[in-house]
Amino acid sequence: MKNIVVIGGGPAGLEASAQLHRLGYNVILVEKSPQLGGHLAKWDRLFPSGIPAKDVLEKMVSQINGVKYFLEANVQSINLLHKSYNVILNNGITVLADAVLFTTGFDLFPAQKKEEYGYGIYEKVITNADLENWFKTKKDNRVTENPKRIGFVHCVGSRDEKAGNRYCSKVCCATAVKQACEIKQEFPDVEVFCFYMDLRMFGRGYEDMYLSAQKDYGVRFIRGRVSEVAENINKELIVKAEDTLSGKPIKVTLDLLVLMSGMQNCSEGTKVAHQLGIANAGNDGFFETKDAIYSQQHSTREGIFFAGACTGPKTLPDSLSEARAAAIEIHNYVKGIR
Amino acid sequence: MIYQGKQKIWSDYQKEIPDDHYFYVRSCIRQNLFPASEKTFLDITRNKLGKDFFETEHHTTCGGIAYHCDTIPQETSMTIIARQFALMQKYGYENYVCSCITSFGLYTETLETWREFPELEARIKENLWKTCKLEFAKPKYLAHASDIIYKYRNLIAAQAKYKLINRHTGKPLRVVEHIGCHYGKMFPSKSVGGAEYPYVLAGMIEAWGGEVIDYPERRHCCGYGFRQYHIRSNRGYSLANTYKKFESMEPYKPDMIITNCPGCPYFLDRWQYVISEMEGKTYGENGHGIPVFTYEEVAGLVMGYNPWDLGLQMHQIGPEPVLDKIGIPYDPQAKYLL
Amino acid sequence: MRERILGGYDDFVLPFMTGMAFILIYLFIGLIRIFRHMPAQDRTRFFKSLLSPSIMLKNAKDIVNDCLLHVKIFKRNILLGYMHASIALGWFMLIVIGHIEVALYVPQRNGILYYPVFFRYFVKQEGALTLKGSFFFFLMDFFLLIVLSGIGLAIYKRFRSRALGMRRTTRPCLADRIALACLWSIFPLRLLAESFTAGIAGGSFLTKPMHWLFSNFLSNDLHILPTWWAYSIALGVFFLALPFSRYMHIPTEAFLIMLRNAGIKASHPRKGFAEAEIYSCSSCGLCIDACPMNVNKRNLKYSSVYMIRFLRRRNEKKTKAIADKCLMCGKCVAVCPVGVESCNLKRAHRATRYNTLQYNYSYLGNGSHPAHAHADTQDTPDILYFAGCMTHLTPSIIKSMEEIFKLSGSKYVFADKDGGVCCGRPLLLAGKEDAAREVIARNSQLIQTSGCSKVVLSCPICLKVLKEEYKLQGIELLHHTQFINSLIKEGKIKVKDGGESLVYHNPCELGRGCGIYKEPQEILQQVGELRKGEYEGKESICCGGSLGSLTLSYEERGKITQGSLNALTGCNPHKIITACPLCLKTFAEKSPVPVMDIAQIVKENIYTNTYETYSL
Amino acid sequence: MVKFGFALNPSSRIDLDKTDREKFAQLVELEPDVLKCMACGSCTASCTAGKFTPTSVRSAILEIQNGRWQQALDMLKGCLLCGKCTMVCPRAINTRHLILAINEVYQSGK
Repeated sequence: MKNIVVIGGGPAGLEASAQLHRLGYNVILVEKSPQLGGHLAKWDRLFPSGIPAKDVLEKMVSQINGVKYFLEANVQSINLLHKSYNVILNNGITVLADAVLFTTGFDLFPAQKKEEYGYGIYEKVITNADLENWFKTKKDNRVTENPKRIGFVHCVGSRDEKAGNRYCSKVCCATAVKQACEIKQEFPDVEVFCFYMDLRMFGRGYEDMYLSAQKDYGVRFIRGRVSEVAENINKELIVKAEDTLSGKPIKVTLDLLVLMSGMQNCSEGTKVAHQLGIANAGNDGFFETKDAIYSQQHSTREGIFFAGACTGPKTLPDSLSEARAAAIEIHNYVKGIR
Repeated sequence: MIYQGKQKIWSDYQKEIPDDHYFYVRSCIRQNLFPASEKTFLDITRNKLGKDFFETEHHTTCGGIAYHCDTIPQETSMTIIARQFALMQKYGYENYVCSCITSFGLYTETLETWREFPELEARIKENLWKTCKLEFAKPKYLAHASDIIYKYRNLIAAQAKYKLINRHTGKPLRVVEHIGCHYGKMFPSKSVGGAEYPYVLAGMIEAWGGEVIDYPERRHCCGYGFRQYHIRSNRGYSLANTYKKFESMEPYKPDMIITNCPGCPYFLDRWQYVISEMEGKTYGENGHGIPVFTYEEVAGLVMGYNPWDLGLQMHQIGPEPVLDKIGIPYDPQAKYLL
Repeated sequence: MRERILGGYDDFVLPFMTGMAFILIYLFIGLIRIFRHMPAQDRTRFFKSLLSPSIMLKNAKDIVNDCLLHVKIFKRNILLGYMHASIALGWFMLIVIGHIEVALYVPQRNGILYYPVFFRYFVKQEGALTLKGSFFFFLMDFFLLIVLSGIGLAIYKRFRSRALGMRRTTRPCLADRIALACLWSIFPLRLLAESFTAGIAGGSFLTKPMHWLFSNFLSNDLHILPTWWAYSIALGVFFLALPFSRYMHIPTEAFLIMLRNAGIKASHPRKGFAEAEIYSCSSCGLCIDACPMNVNKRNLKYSSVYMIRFLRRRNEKKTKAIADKCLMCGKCVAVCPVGVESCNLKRAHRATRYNTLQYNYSYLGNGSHPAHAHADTQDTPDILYFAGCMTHLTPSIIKSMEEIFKLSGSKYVFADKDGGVCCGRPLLLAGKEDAAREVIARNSQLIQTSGCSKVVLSCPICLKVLKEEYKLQGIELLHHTQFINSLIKEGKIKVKDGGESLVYHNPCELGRGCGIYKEPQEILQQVGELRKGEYEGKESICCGGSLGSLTLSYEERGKITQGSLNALTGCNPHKIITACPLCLKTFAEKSPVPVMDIAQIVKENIYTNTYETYSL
Repeated sequence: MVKFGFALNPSSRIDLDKTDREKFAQLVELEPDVLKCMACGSCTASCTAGKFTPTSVRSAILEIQNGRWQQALDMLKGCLLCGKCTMVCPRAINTRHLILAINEVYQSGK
């Protein structure tokens, strides 16, 4: 039986493992954290229709029966032996893999790097992930009862050369609009402001979500990036931006500011990729695929495959499609089908 | 405000400051506006702390004001600067320290520009040779005088006679720190603590017993802005900026303001008078303004210098309330006796 | 025939007299109110009209046609027409003949209000039946029968309105129900009373046999007085309920006709002329079926009849909602049997709210205007082409018109080539009358000083306001359908049959608005096979794009458009042809078949060179 | 008072804390379409009056949202209600009624 190592137990890793297992391979799934699901496990609901993340994850996990997976496991070393890869995990397990699939996903941009937004300094500044966690658990001292005004800053750590990420993280606009609506559901009287540069509502149903945020929830969209955040004596946040549509500086006092942290390539995954010399051929930090259109699942090395956000920001359905595509590509590779 | 968050950022922006042997250059305008500050700096560093700070009467302006007023081109100011560096080299120094923030900004800008465009540096070399028959070497280390006082803050605290503590209440004085724009905003990595939450003055205040106030418009310019002030018809704009800062700090009821720039203490001090004339509004106690100091003046005060020797009688806003709070004795009769 | 009751009085007349006195006083006060609230010039105009024989003749004709014969309703549905005409004419004749009888037989009772009404009670037949007597007996019974047949139909209609050509009708209010009950019972009661009295007062083919029938099992004389009481009460209550019911139109309609014929229009949504209109509305509900908004059933409550009902009840909130929602397509006005110009009421109502909103059109006089390009020179073209704002969103119309001008050799100047200025009609429709006047004044001057003798317009919205409000001296105003038609007739352009089947959508502003129906038909018959849509001519329905409505949402408009398209495409045409840029743009979004302006289809089917002309 | 020859410059900054939410709510009730604008500018581009004046529904909506209703009213003064903006609006905003409603709610400091 052929061995396939899948690195990363997020949605792409789970889906690819399930598919490969069904194709008859011996799949070894390596996950660094104590639970499966990656970022999905920390999310509450999913855009555009608000499906609970839990339902999606449960469905995925239920599909991987028979897959060997190791939690809290890291790839300690990986190197080529003849035509297969010798993968040594930190828990002492060694696998001779016929193919390796990177589904290492993404790290959220560390919002404290945008110092001017004061994440970690001002009490009422949180990130999209923090807000999701609050939606899930309703536990976060920073989210207080009856807020008057709440702001969302799009593109935090995206489209920002100074932050090191010039690219668009793709999902934050839709996430911001989703969260803006959800926060209105929680606090109907709150005034919600979204500070955006462009609204990238590219997917099916996203534009409707945007319209609904305006029409049904009265969310105010301000075209302009927040330039700085300060705290006043009442611990409220004073946010400055330009309303670029009127060409005027704008100021608003908020009770909560949510930073839409973007995606950057997973640092753990990058370390492993370094050993293979396939990390970061592109200047955006994401793994370089064999080509940009036709061979999205192939790395530049034989037998190493990619799926999901490790090759650039992706939505959940994108990642799942890639996972399925990767499973087929690996199958073809192992069977010698060209 | 989460103090640990700021500490994290401060730890990211620590610059190495050599301990001794500096070539010191003065500011053009400080000698008129706050004449004892530079004298105090040299007295503290040389005589109280026993350090080597050399200065020569042959140094000139850096050309910063003219450069920022668009009256001389960049090459001219760079050539002036090259001459200063030549003087430093001539007297056998490698560490360069300037009293002025505009100079510090311009020196940094020049060195960074030369690093990016070596051909420009070569041309300046040529210019300097043609004009002055001088050759220069770039300083090994560039500091602002406030970096030096920051470096020695604990040495000063060890010799201090007074603390920034209100002796009537026993509580720390509430101190607003104002950093000159050109200190860290252009090149955050060249500053102590970065551009967003600079630590250079905050460190002094903490070391000397005061409490730093972080108010919403802390980052804002003092209002000088070179041509905004120099042209009378623009002065309303200069004033409006200062006004905005005071409106923002008002609720915090600060006891004093410390600055590290030639222009800032002047404008924060004198514009308070103008605002009180125009708007009938004052921001200090009992209808007075908030006293404004340079960091050298404050260092001198805590070390027990006679306030009038520090030139505090030159301030528009009388320093007496602060002296009373700290408990520094002074002879009111001697204030204007030189 | 001679008086039976000495003194000519009985207590049972009291209910009738009370009602009668009430209604007469009410009407008198109402009349004073209407005159008082009317602008002075309208009042003068009305009194002057009473001196004009031609207007008086028209008044008489209209009153007979509308109030008695109900010709308009006959045209819509014969049964419905008969129902109205039988009751109105029959009742009227009963009153007239009653008076004649009084004058002939008991002239000493002339002028007593109740006497003709209860004539049969007060007189008795003496001696043999004369020919004259039997003639009147017959007439009375005949008209009573006519009325009763009408009442019968009315009762039938209450349960099956569809049989009388009405799909939807209004819900009657309490006063309506009371008045209706009275109305239904008045004539059967009269029949009963007269039948019971027929033994004494005589009767004819209806009352005599009834008398005979009753005498078999009832002692008729005992029932005489109670039935006359009941008859009188029914009449009295009817009159008392009248001002609060829809039947108020019976006394007011004739007055409205006279006001209208005098040329008066509503200048206030509730007072003066409007009040006459409001009370003349019979709440028949014909406008409900007519309203194009009602493709969406939710909108039934926005029909004109409800607007008038809420105006009458002074319900400001609901009136406002209806006034702002209306498309102003004018179809309700076209079908209204009373001729209530409800669109004007809505406009007047909008004016009470929007006329005071600020505006500043000082910019309109700025800059040179293409209309004046030739004004000083000898070669001033005859024709000023005014495309209109909306036409600039449908450049195909402009291109076609330019081509037609060129091919027909017409010299013209394009007034709003670079965008131009609005005609002012949208402002008028929104009730911003003062603002509209300013725009109209500025535009009028522009057109007047251009030196052109003809203005050709592509937008019927502009045409209507130019015709009605601009007062352009010696300048002929033509819609491009009229212009093209004249070109064809004069042989300046020749068109061919393109072989396609076409259906014509009649734009509201062109048809009902400007009365232009014939020309588009004539043109289209020459360029293709013209088929009939579901609604033709005056009955055509709005495309949904109308500028008239202020509050109708896009979704609601979409349903109207769809309904209108369904009605047009029932005949399976290749193309829908219209003659208004707004209709064109509105239809084009949703139509399953291509939609074109009439100018486009003409341009497509024009002979462009002589060779082609001769080759056929 | 001392004559300085200059005066405090007024701020051009928009303070969203000071917008009148109640009035805006009134406007939303009269014409909820005001919420639907996505600032594409089609209305401004096609505006008949806009050729001569700064009339712009898009900008007026923005000014209202920013609490600067006087500017919005000024901007709409030249409007002829011709309805072209309604025809071209991709979000199907009832611009004509919106303009009337803005005037109704905000005019004469009501």
